[in-house]
Amino acid sequence: AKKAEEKPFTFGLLLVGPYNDRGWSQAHYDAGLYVERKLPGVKMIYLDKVNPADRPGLTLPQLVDDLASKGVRLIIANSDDMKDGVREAAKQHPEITFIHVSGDDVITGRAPANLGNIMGRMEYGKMMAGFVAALTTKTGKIGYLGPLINEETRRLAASAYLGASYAWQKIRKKPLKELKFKVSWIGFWFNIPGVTADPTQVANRFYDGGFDVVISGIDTTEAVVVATQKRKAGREVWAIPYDYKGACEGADEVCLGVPYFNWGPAYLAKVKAVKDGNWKQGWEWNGPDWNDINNEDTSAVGFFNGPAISNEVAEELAGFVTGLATGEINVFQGPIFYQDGSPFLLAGETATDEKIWYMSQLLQGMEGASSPK
Amino acid sequence: MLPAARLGLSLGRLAASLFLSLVFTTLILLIAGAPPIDTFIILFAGGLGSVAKLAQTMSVWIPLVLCSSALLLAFAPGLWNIGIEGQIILGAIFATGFLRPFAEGGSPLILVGALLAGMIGGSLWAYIAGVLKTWGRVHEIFGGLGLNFVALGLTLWLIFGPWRRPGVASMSGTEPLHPSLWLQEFKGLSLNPVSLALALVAIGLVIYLLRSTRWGLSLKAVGQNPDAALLFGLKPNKRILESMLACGALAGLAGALQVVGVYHRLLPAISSNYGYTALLVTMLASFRPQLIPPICFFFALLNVGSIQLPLQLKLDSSLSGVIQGVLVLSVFLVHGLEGRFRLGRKKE
Amino acid sequence: MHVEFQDIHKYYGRVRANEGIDLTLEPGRIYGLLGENGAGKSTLMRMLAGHIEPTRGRILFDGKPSRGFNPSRALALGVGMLYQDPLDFPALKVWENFRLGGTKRDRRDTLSRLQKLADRFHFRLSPEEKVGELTVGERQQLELLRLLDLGAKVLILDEPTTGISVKQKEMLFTTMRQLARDKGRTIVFVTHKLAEVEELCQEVIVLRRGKLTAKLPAPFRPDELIKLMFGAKQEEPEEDQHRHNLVEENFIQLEQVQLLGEKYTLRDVSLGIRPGEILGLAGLEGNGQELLLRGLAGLVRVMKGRLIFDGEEFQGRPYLEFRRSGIHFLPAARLEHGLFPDLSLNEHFRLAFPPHNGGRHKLSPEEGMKAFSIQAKLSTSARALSGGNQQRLLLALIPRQIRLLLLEHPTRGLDHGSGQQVWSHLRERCRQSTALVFSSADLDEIKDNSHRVLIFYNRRLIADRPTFSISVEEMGRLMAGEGRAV
Amino acid sequence: MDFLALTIAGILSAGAPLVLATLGETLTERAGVINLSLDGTVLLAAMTGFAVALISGNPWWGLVGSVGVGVATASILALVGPVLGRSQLAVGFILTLFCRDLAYFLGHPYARKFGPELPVWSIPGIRNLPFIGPIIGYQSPVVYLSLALTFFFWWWLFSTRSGLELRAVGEEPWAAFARGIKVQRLRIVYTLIGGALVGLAGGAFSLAVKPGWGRPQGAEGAGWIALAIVIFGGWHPLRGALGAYLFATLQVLGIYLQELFPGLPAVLFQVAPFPVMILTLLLVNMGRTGWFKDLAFRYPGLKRWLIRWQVTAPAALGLDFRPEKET
Ligand SMILES: Nc1ncnc2c1ncn2[C@@H]1O[C@H](COP(=O)(O)OP(=O)(O)OP(=O)(O)O)[C@@H](O)[C@H]1O
Ligand SMILES: Nc1ncnc2c1ncn2[C@@H]1O[C@H](COP(=O)(O)OP(=O)(O)OP(=O)(O)O)[C@@H](O)[C@H]1O
Ligand SMILES: [Mg+2]
Ligand SMILES: [Mg+2]
Repeated sequence: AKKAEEKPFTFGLLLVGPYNDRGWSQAHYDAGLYVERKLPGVKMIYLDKVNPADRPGLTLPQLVDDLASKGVRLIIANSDDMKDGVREAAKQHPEITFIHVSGDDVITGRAPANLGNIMGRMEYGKMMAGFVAALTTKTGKIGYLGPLINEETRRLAASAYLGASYAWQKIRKKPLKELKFKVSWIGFWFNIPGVTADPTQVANRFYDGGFDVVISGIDTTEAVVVATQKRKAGREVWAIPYDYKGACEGADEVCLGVPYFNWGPAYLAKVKAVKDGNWKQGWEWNGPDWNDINNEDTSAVGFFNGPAISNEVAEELAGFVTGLATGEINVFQGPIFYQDGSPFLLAGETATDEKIWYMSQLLQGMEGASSPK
Repeated sequence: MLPAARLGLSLGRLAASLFLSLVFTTLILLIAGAPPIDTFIILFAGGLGSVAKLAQTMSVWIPLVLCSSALLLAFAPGLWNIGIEGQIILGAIFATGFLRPFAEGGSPLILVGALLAGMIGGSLWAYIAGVLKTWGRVHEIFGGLGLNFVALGLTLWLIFGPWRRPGVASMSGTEPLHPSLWLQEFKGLSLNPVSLALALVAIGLVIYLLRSTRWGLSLKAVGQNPDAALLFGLKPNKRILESMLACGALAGLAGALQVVGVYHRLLPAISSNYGYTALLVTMLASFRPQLIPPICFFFALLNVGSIQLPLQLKLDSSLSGVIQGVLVLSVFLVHGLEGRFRLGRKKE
Repeated sequence: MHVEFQDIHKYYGRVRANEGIDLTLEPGRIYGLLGENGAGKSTLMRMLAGHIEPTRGRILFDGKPSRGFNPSRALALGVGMLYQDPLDFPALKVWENFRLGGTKRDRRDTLSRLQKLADRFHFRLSPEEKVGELTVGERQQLELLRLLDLGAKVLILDEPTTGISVKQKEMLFTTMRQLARDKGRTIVFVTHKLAEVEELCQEVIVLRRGKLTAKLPAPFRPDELIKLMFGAKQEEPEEDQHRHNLVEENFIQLEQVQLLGEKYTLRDVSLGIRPGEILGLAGLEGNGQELLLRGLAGLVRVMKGRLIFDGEEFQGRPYLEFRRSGIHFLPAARLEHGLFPDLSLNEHFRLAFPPHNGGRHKLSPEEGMKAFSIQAKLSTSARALSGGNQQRLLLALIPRQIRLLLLEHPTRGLDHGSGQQVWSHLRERCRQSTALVFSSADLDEIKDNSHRVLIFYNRRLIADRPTFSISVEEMGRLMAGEGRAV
Repeated sequence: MDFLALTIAGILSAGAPLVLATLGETLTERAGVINLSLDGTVLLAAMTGFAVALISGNPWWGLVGSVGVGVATASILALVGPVLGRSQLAVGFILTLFCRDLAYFLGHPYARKFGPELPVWSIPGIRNLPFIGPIIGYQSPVVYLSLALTFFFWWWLFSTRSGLELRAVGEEPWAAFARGIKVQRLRIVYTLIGGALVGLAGGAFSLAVKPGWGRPQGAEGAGWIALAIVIFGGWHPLRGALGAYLFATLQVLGIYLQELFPGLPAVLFQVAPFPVMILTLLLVNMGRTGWFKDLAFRYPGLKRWLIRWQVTAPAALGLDFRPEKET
């Protein structure tokens, strides 16, 4: 232990995508930089594109061995896909603390003692995205560009829908059946030619079919890119990207805003805890700082207003955020039904974290598949 | 030509090719703004630096050798079996399918069945490409390539559909196999002796088949001249199908070993592009079996070493593929220039 | 134009196609170039046309040497050549062929020019047809028109009369004379046929085994020319075949057979073959003899009719069954279709004689090499063999007990001696009652070696005659579609 | 109606890079050279196009860069293949893998960056027409280019003298040589021109159809499809372009069908173009097989129906040509 203190504290970051993907992975990478900035002397070693498609032949435990040999004391892995690998590696390296982002091993009790989970409550961000979309749309048709189907993606799509239906009914005072909300899953977090549906084509299909706002649930920016092209061809359309604060860049005409993750505060806390030796295993689901959802030092989730958002909508959004903050507004309030008509929340019931986390279907009123075929 | 002179010539060729590829690679590195010498050091240390890394390199060497041996069989009758990727995948699918009923584990003997199932899967896929070629005149490049995508689609459908893990469905693949169905590794190393032995047997077997059996000879004859082979009664179509079956079986074995020996589950990227890399290997070896093991080792080294590039230099690890490509291109260039030079000299 | 060959040598490996040729061609004259098959006529002319380069020596045009000579330079200088084997574009249309490499014109002018020229010679060519669908003769006609259109100062015609009718030949000769006399063109007319040379040429050049043996002005003495072409009197072919006793019954019978080939169909062939019999197939390329050989070998489908072998119907059976029954086929393009270029002789023997049939074919590779006097080592690759050795290898690879041997151009590309050797081997096999069917472009070879002649025209078998009852001239007429079959 | 028009517009746009690549390869193969490197070249050209556009701030320079990459790759192929006489297939395949990896390696710093894009052109007079307007009224320049080039090369190949020479070289190089045509030079020139078009296809991807660079870009696999379309198109520019649009339709349709048949595995529709590729190749090649000939003999109707699909490759495709061989 003494020896370790002499060396600078290093932590490892395993990113599923490229560190500069302007999406999920870059948000994590930036958080790593944030920690380095806040804690001088702490060093990050990151390894990006940690997925079998990009790193053929290499398994996660092998990469962890590699990081271990460089003396890291904490490893943060940022993908759902790494669940088994992280667990296996954690068992092999009890001397290292592991944080698996988006995982649930701690809840399910499968996690060894040196493995914790964190996640951000993106549900709020998605609600805001849906809210803005519903207030902006002129055709009443909102498209949701979904990645693959799992609990996380279902609950995020559902949150967007609930935000949209709130805006539609409460602000625009229109009947819910006039709002069309359709989810198209491409099959993965980003396009893999010949394997996933091409997100460019899916976005095109939305816009050509009269959907004028597309909310992106995938890691890449096809939705804003296609929207910009449609704008240039004289069409009035918008898009809402995902994950990363800077995702609106270059899409001034169409970007309504972006719900994003801000991992910095959580990372900082974990690094400090491990460094000081007082880390405790836990499953954390961090929400926004309701005082200022865009506060870099405190808020885990934010919504950045895009250049294309109108002032009225921005104002309404501010009100919505306040409502969420005070608890006046809770869109997860019954009665809410699953797509097949079975109840998700009974009348008057509010959802528990666990109920939201393990959402098993899309909601009634949303179009699109609830489970993969 | 005297053996010594011939050896000298091939060494000269090798040196020229290596030099050329070094120049090209350095150029590319400079374009990318990377320090060439450090890059090379990191690349090699990354694959050789320690026993663990060497073991990792060997674990990549195994599927490469299997696939390259497989390709030697396909190249003998002149087949461009690009479909080998799909054949690896089918091997993995069949092996996984075979092991699914044993979720609670079982005796290691079951693994024999899984490996055989993998070989059958690979053969099946190769056979389809072969039939398309012999009975439909669809060139094996296109037949094979199309089947590669279909195989990948099949894997994804299985992973996200019927074989999905309870709760999650993701690129991380199917539920891991029961640990009793994992091939035992050398202690503390990611390398297992069974796979290693099988790879050695495979290359040995292929050398024997091609050098010493009439079957191997007739494959070569079909490749040299299908018309004459027909006249000789060698049944070219049947030979083509046989060679595809054999090639597919070895590729399928490689796929099955990836499942039971490396990943312990079915993944979308289970083939790791080893099939394509093996195509480069065989071309670099000019289809000479004895060169396969060393070239595979070098390529595996690059693959494993390149993992260090993003870690230490923020470079993309596709550099390994770039170097492999440059190397093969250089060899072709040197051979071509040499041929040209000789022709020119003859004319004088 | 004044053309001078200086010490021209052309070697193909060790084949000396041309050796030390010195020759001058004057404008306004028609030269006949004579020589037996393989004497080097085409080779010499192809060098003049820039198509190939001499190994040594040079060609002067109006006293100026031409460096880096190639067809486009030759065309620019005004050398045009009609190649012996049509060198054109089967996949392209007639008018496109005419246009290629010719004068720059638009489509309409091209068509009308083609029409005018064709009318002059009474050639019937439809401009929109694909050249691949024409007969060899028609293709030569087209080439000829193209060359005339080019207005070449030196016009080389390599055996132009093989595919045209007698009347058309007369027209052609008239034009040649005109061109030479009125326009001062140099014309080189390559042929084996003495009569044509006598009719047309003012001077004759004779090649023999690659060397220039004579350059004589008209009038010519035929017996002298023959001596110059063939050297000392040719040894007479063994005359035994006419006396050969063919008492046995037909063992192969074709009844109204229709064969479907890659490019065309051969219809209504009826035929019987007896053991020990030698059948020569004559016909211009593409008229059916190739299909018959392959049909008999089981390589081409019999679509209609019956093919009876030893009393059994064989149509529709796979090739291997034909082969097992003792039918063996050797293609003309030996290296392209018959051998494995990079495999060694030993490997060829291993492939041809599977060990499990050991009892039947006892010949070891070493014995085979000796029996057929193949001059090479067992480890030599087939590619490195000379033409003669390749043919001898193919013969050595034929199993011993063979009932029917099918040969395509058995001596093509062989020198005289090798050809004789091949034939003495083949005749020996026939004496052991193997039947033999062969095709050849050399009518003399057919006349000299076969018992019966089958003649093909227009994708039909039009004549089946005992050899003694037909002359070479008559064969030629029948092949060209003139005269009635009997 | 509008939706249909917009969908057709989408197909024209999605098909544009495929059309360009198909045209390029058609020219190259017409000259007797197979450039198998398409899939990699398209990617490397896409990356370079995007990077150049980003650095220069001008998408047109990017397009120039893409064309440059296409020409560069083609010249390696021409050097090692036709000039030095090594196997064209082998070199092409190596280049495929090499260019792909090089694109990912050198493109690393530009991945997922926001960069310039080609403008959308709107054509006065057309853009306001009903139905036609939405289809070709507003399109990227590469779409107009792909349409124009299709018709241009069709005319050029079959109605001009140089087009005739190109076909001649791919059919019978020796005969062409005998007529004074510079065979080797034409082969190289058309390999390079073909490469330029393939490069253009890459640029069309990264600067217009799927703007941006990343791994994957989204252009992966397109080169292979284009190679197959060349065969399907019988080495004919119009038929090739038609094939390209058919495949684009298939891709677009896949997304509709996926929604229409939610019961079927989604991945089926993504993979579908590849089996369709195999089937079309089967359709156009089957006519040369023995069993098919038997069948056609028995059922002449079948033959008549299928005969129009049959294609023949340029006779000298992939063969080595060198005058020196004769000496
Ligand atoms: N491509 C080659 N590579 C190696 N050796 C060759 C090659 N071509 C020819 N040879 C050698 O040259 C020898 C003579 O060849 P050539 O064709 O000149 O023989 P030839 O005198 O015409 O005999 P034949 O009468 O049998 O045709 C061959 O037997 C072979 O040993
Ligand atoms: N490309 C070639 N490669 C090898 N040998 C060749 C080639 N072309 C010609 N020869 C050989 O050169 C010799 C002369 O051939 P050439 O074609 O000039 O004869 P020819 O007098 O025109 O005969 P024919 O009357 O049969 O046309 C022959 O032995 C032939 O086999
Ligand atoms: Mg000749
Ligand atoms: Mg010879």
